[in-house]
Amino acid sequence: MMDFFNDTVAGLFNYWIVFGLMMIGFYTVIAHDNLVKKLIGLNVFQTSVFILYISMGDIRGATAPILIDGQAIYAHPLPQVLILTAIVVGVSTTALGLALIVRIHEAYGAIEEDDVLAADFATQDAEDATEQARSAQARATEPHAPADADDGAEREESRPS
Amino acid sequence: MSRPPVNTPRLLSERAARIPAAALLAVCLMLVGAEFAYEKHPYFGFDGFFGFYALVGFATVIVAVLLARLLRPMIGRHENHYGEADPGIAELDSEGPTDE
Amino acid sequence: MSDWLGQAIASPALALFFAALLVAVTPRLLHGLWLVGVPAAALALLFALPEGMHGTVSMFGHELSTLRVDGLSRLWGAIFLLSAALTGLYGLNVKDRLQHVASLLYAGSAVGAVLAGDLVTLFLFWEGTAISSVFLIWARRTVRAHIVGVRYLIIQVISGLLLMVGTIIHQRATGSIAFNTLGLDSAGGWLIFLSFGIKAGFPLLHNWIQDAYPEATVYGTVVLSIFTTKLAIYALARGFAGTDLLIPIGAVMTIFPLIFALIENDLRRVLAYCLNNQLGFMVVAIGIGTPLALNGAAAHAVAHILYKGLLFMTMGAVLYRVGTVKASQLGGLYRSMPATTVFCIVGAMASSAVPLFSAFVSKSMIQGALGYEHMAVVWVVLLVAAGLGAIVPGIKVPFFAFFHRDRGYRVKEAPFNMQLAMGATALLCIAVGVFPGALYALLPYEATYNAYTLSHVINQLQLLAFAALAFVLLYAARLFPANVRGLNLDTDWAYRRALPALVERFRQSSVSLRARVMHVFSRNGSRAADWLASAFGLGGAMARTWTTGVMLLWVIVLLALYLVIYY
Amino acid sequence: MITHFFNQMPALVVVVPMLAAPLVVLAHRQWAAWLIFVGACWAIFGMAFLLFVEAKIAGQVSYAVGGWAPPFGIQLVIDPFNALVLLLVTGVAALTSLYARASIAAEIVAERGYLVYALLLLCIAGLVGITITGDAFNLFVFLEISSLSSYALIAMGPKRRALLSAFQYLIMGTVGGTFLLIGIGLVFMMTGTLNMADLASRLPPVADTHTVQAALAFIVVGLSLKAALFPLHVWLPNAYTYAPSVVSAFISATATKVAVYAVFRFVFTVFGVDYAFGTLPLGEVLLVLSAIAMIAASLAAIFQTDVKRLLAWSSIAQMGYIVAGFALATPDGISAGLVHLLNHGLIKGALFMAVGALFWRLRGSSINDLAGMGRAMPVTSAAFVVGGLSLIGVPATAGFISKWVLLSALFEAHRYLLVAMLLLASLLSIIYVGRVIEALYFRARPDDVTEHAHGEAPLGMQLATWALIAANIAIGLHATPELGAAQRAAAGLMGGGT
Repeated sequence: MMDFFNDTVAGLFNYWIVFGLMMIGFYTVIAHDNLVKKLIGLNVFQTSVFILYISMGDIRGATAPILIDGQAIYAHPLPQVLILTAIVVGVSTTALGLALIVRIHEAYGAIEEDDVLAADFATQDAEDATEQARSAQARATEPHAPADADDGAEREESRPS
Repeated sequence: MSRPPVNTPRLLSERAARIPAAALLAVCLMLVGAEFAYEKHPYFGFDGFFGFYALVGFATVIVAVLLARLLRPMIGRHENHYGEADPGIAELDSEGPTDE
Repeated sequence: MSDWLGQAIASPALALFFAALLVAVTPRLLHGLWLVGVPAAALALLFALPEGMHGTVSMFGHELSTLRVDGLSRLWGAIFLLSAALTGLYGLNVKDRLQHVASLLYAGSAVGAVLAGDLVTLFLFWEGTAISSVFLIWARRTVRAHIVGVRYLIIQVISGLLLMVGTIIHQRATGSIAFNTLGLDSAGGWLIFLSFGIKAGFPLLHNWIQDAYPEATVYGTVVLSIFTTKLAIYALARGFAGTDLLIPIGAVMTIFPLIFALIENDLRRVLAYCLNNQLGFMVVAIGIGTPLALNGAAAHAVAHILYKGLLFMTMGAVLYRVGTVKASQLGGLYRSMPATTVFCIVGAMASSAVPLFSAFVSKSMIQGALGYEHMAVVWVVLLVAAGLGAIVPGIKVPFFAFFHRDRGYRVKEAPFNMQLAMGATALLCIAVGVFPGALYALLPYEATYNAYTLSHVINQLQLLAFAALAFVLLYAARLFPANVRGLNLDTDWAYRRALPALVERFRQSSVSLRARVMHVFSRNGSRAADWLASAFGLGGAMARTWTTGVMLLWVIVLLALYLVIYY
Repeated sequence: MITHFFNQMPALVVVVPMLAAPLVVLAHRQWAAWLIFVGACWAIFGMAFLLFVEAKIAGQVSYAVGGWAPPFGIQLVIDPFNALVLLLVTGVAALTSLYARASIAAEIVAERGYLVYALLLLCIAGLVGITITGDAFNLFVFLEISSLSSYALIAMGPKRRALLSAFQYLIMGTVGGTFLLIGIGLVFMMTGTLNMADLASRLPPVADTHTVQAALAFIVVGLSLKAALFPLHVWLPNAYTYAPSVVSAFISATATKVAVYAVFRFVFTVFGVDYAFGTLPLGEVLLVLSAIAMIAASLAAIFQTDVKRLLAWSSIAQMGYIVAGFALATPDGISAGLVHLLNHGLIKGALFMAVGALFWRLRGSSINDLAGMGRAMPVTSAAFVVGGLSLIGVPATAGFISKWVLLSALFEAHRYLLVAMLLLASLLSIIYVGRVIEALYFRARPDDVTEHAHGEAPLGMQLATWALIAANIAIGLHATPELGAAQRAAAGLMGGGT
């Protein structure tokens, strides 16, 4: 029992944290309406992955991958390099997302996704209605009976009443 | 533009139409009469009987027309049945203008 | 590369495609040259080509033979090109470029299909006929024409897809894509058979003909009546000659459309039904499969294209001048359109197989072949059909359009070019009947036949005269079905009424399901409810933007799905 | 000098657009920005072509970035598979550059026009990078470069709805990217390498662990998001509909295609056919999803009133075709999927360009807006018709070739249900393409809009559209080279992956 605890819970505690953060982030993105909160959730989610990478590069008892006298064991440097890149990506995403939120706020006056979507739906419904009306009108004004204008008919109209 | 009255001569109902009808009857009789004048080459046997082709022609049309008359009430529908008729026709009731 | 170019360019089909291009870009003044001249030149080219396989092209891993010239394909190619020239003349007065382009592409595709030496080429042109011909219907530019066009196109494309799938299966089974006798031994053969059957108007698969042809333009219907169905007959003759199943199928085809034609009001639709019935004769002949029968099928195809084209031309002229071809509204037109009347009567007589007219020399070959093979029942069926054919279209069409009761239309005679085209076609109908030797000389197989024996002529005249007598008596007794406005149900009911109704019912039930789901979820107050509920609507679910949350939910679902499956 | 240039070409294909982007920003002026854009696009197209030829001759071109030998350094690899994708991306980019000027001038505020060029260049650099990189993590970086630039591009659309579409795409794309990152991290954890070829040789011993299985799941789901594979497609219709025309045209033709490429690069090259399709039932899942995509998305397309949205839905259906081909995991299937990947890029690019040209004239892209434009803009309308026919799969067009090889492959694999689905979907495509064609040619122009709706689009737009159409027809008429290349690629994937 203790072994199990040591191996699976305590021994892998950083992975549990990763897992927890991931779920928290994901939940935030899904559950929150506020676009800023969604973005924060996304950040948490990404951060969890950063920790995942850092954890895997870790070696018990090792130092940071810097040259220090007398220390032969150091953590795998590659994941850390990778995560530096990933952090850059994450920051860019956040910046872009925030910029978009600012513009959404300018355009809609709201940053709740529901409100923005509702506004979109209203526009969409209005557009759909317009389009349907236009289609209907086009259908109504179109020739139903063959006009045969393109056949160049020169009919002497003499249909019986 | 002169538009003659709508009820102009109808075949068989007027005298003028009887001439072609009579001519047709005469031709038919002649053709039956011709049966005696030539040698038949029947494929099967039953097609060599006297007046076989005449009978088939006559009976076919009678039977088919009667069949068609039976069929019409079953499959005949208003012109706008599928909702695709020209406007104007759509408003007509199912008893549109007919011949008779 | 260069040698296939040289050979493939010599294809009459390409000549017509090129003509279509010319029509599209040159001024209208020159259209006559392209519409009539190019098909005529292509006809000369066809006869200049030596027999054999030409135009080998390599295409996505298959060696295609785009040009097979032999007796069968040459005859079909010739009649297609001839009628392309005639219809070109008929349509000269049409100002609509689109129709000309479409008809030339259509004719070109049909000729290309006939000359195809392999199934892939056949399929390519087969699709070509479908796509190009639908524009002749849409070109009427009415709401109904558009709806009908879509229906027509879908059915045509289904035929194409069946051919494609059949070809793939056939190729996998036999390793060959050559278009020769296929037979019904394999799934591939059956699919191809079905594909041909749709275009040939087999019973229950026939309805697209009557649905679509009468809705096309004046010019379009004439063009349509020529190519698609006869191409299917060619394909059957090439791939399924001697297939017994074709005999009962064809026999049914000869009779039942005529019953519908008897009570149909739209005269172009009457002709479409009769077209279906004549296809039956050819299908029976192909089913017999003897040289005489196949020659009969080929000869009848030639004769049929000419007289049916002529009849559609005359009805087109009536529609063009009067504005309707509803029998219930027509009558007495012989005063205004005497020439058209004469042409219509010629077409009707040719169609009824009166001696000295074209169908007499071709239809009797089929009857004769049946007689020699001692197929008594089918023989009688075809005789009955021939007798009935004397009434519809033989009498019904000219009588109700031009004589009958004068409705007071005083219109101009058909335009000159139409008259010219009708006159030329009428002359050909008579020429084939009077000098059958020329036609017989072109027939693909070795079989001699003489239609003009005394007994045969008299028998035929008896049949027709008594059928006419029966009509006169029925008409006098007012038993002949009156021309009533309305439409008649056919198999199209299945997809115009039953299928939409079924869909509607499904939609309704899904809406109520949606309401129930909504109810359940709104009680639970779940956010996902809105999405789940709307997912059941047909249009609604897919059209709406989802919230990010719902989108991500799907990501989770999919990820979970993968993980569960993997573990 | 020349050989030196040739040696550096794999890197230059990525570096040129990436460096051109800041140049464009510095140049700032519309015409100068555009000239740089055109120059960069055509330069990389030329290089891509040379690389394609080189890869065909040599079988594979490898380049070690910075001189660090793989598996430690980043490796760029051009093999027959991605050479084709590279050609598609750079080719479409080159044509987009011709198209862009008039389109951007009409749809984007003049001061911001140069930014579109810069972003497009970054997007191109990202897509090219994804295509040719041989390093798993590097692929993630390029994916994010292309994604970030495309979020910004979509947000530049004229309507305000573009903003939310871009934001939603951002959330989805980032989640997708992060999933990919997780997946890569997991395989890295098990093998200690990021080089794809090296991964392929080191994975089999540890393949039975849950970690590797989870990695595959994360990578496939993450990239499927980018590829808009059903049911992860929901970001796509809005993104394509509200983006500027030139962006819709470019992204629709390339971005999802490259993502599909990346999925199958991982699946085939890294994990191996036997593992992904034999040990794990990835193929079954993908086939089911793609079958649903074909039908459901085609049905949705039928109900659309906006042509861009209609085309977007059709794209989702077509992604189903592509994935179905790959998921068969047979040589025929892979080459069919690859052929359709290329052809669909050409088709959709052409169609979106044609719609963009119509939009340029009409300021709208609803089907009603298009009524009667067949006469007003005959050249553009004709392009749409040919493109539409290709989309349906009419003979003598590229779409037909795709349909044919796909059906052949499905038959070979005895997937008859999928054959039926594919045929049904192609019937449905007739309906939605037919709706547009009907509006273009068989409906009259509404009376109220006649004043400004006449005359063709500018030459550059027409040229680009018709170049893609011409490619469609050329492939339709003479598909042997494309098929040959696809078969070589498929053979390479099947042989090299295991």
